[in-house]
Amino acid sequence: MTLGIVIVSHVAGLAAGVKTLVEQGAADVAITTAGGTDEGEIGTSVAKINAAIESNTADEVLAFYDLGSAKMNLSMAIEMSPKPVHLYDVALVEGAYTAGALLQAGVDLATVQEQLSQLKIK
Amino acid sequence: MTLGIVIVSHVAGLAAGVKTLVEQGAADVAITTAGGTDEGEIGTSVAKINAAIESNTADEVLAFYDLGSAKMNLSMAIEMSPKPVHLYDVALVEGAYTAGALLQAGVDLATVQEQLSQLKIK
Amino acid sequence: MLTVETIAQWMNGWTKDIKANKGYLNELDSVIGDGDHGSNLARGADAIEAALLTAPDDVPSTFKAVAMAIVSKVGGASGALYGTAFLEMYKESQRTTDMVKILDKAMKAMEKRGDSKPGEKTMLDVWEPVVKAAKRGNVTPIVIDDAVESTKDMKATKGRASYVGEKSIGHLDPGAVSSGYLFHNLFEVGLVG
Amino acid sequence: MLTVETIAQWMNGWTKDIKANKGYLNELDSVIGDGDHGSNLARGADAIEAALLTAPDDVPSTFKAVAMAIVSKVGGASGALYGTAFLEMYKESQRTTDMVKILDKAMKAMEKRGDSKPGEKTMLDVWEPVVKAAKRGNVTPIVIDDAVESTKDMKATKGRASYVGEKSIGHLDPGAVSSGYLFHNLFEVGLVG
Ligand SMILES: Nc1ncnc2c1ncn2[C@@H]1O[C@H](COP(=O)(O)OP(=O)(O)O)[C@@H](O)[C@H]1O
Ligand SMILES: Nc1ncnc2c1ncn2[C@@H]1O[C@H](COP(=O)(O)OP(=O)(O)O)[C@@H](O)[C@H]1O
Ligand SMILES: [Mg+2]
Ligand SMILES: [Mg+2]
Ligand SMILES: [Mg+2]
Ligand SMILES: [Mg+2]
Repeated sequence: MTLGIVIVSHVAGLAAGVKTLVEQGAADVAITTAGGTDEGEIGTSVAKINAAIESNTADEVLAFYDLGSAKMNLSMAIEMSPKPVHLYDVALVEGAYTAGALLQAGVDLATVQEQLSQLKIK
Repeated sequence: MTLGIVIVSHVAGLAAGVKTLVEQGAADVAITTAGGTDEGEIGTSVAKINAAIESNTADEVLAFYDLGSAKMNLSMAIEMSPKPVHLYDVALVEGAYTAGALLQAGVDLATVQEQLSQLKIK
Repeated sequence: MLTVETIAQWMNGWTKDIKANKGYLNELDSVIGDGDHGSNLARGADAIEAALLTAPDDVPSTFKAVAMAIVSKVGGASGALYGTAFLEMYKESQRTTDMVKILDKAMKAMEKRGDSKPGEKTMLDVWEPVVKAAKRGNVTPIVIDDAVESTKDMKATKGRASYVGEKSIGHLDPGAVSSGYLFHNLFEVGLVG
Repeated sequence: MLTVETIAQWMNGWTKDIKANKGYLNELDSVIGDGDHGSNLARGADAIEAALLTAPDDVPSTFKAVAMAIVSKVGGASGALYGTAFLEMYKESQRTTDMVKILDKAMKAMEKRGDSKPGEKTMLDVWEPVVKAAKRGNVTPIVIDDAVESTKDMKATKGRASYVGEKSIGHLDPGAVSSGYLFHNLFEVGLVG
């Protein structure tokens, strides 16, 4: 079973930027993003989130988001997705970086979650 | 005395994306960014951070960063800056958004800091 | 009676109100949020109108068409919440034609989606008293307006307005206002009373 | 003796080692960090060499030129830390020519900059024992190598490696290795012993 990361943000550039940052410490972890609305405006899109989950090559994904409205669209996408998605109410950038570094180092999901629990702020 | 926001990230797009997100809830707050190295690579630049602090039209700024190495370059820039800079070890995106929304609503620095203290994760 | 036609009438009234008040909703949202509630819903309103141009087959498909239009076009918290509400109406309307039961289920789904309950200065502060009144059969325009107005003195603890805390007091919640439009139109087509 | 020339010699030895081991430093960093320590320092090495092409006026200006080259070109944690160290050397060398005192001040400035102390699997785990040995006058290549090697079994609690926690154990710290090069060259030009 492989674990990947999905980044959801209201802003496409923010989501892409987090991916770039996390990749530095997680070269072999599959990371996909969903940023902005379908029209490229600020907001989130269930369709884009679905695509980020499905196109992620990992078997299961850890999902991170910026603000509460992104979480709601993420939770809608999760209900529609056949792939297991773990959703974390943690700091977006720091949480995703932590998860990426730990997955790259080969630790298991339980250990990742334990570390993430210290970044819970939402 | 006006208060502004400075965003420092290893990735230029991430810094710009945070600014875009925060601006949504803080249309009248001065926000400047420093992302990437002088060569446009991943990393941070004291010169860019200095420029972000100086070019910010506010009298004092609240600074947010992504990872520890950005904090070190930020602290070097702060030592060189004549402008007062408040540095927060909080979640980057969520901290900057919180500060922006509160400054937009006209609250004072002490109240902003009290809210930010709940987002301390570094 | 709950039919494809009455739902379409309801929706047409709502989308007209949203579009007519797009600037006002944005303004309300710009005070305690990010200023896009009107624009978000106006995109959704266009999509709803387009989706209902050709009449759906039955009541559940009508709700589903509305839900899909909202989910794919609105983009903000309100898109997820109204989208969830209409998706739940789609599901529940396969079991019953009792609008009050359908509304009650929709509201519960919204509360779950938003991890929220009445009193947090959101659209739920309109849904809760109106659905309660609908159960007793005494929905009136005044009941709806009072519910919208009640959000003014509340302190937001959910959504973007929660970031400004105390400063949210004294301003109407934009989502409460748009839900007010929703229920005024529902009342006018006679689906609650 | 601490002169513009001996510093230049010291720096030339260091920048050569950095550039010769750029790939190795990146490799070490890719295991517990983000894989750029060699590339970061190689950029700094080029800048240091360029800055020292024309000899600075005096010892403090030499340290300052090195500091500025590092600060403006390295970009990572190591840039801030080595930059801070050489800035402190610039300041302290205006007061004394005692290299041991200068190193001690530089180390303290680095600890402050990194909010870090020895034992956290960083370059400070090389600085601390080497500066201590320098105070006693018994720096040897073995003292330096042992210090570098000591980081292998440590668990990182500062810097990027701290993100992988336990998994950092068993690997050398890249910054410790590059600081090892720094001190080997300092020893070779005879500025510590
Ligand atoms: N967690 C929540 N629970 C219930 N309602 C919410 C929640 N978050 C936001 N809302 C409602 O959504 C409205 C804002 O919608 P909108 O501006 O379109 O989305 P966004 O906040 O993402 O910009 C608020 O006025 C409030 O009524
Ligand atoms: N807080 C700190 N205190 C002391 N040394 C640190 C700290 N953070 C990082 N380092 C040192 O910096 C080295 C990494 O440098 P480098 O890879 O160039 O920067 P970055 O981590 O920003 O990519 C680490 O191996 C460690 O020796
Ligand atoms: Mg809004
Ligand atoms: Mg919005
Ligand atoms: Mg590195
Ligand atoms: Mg780096």
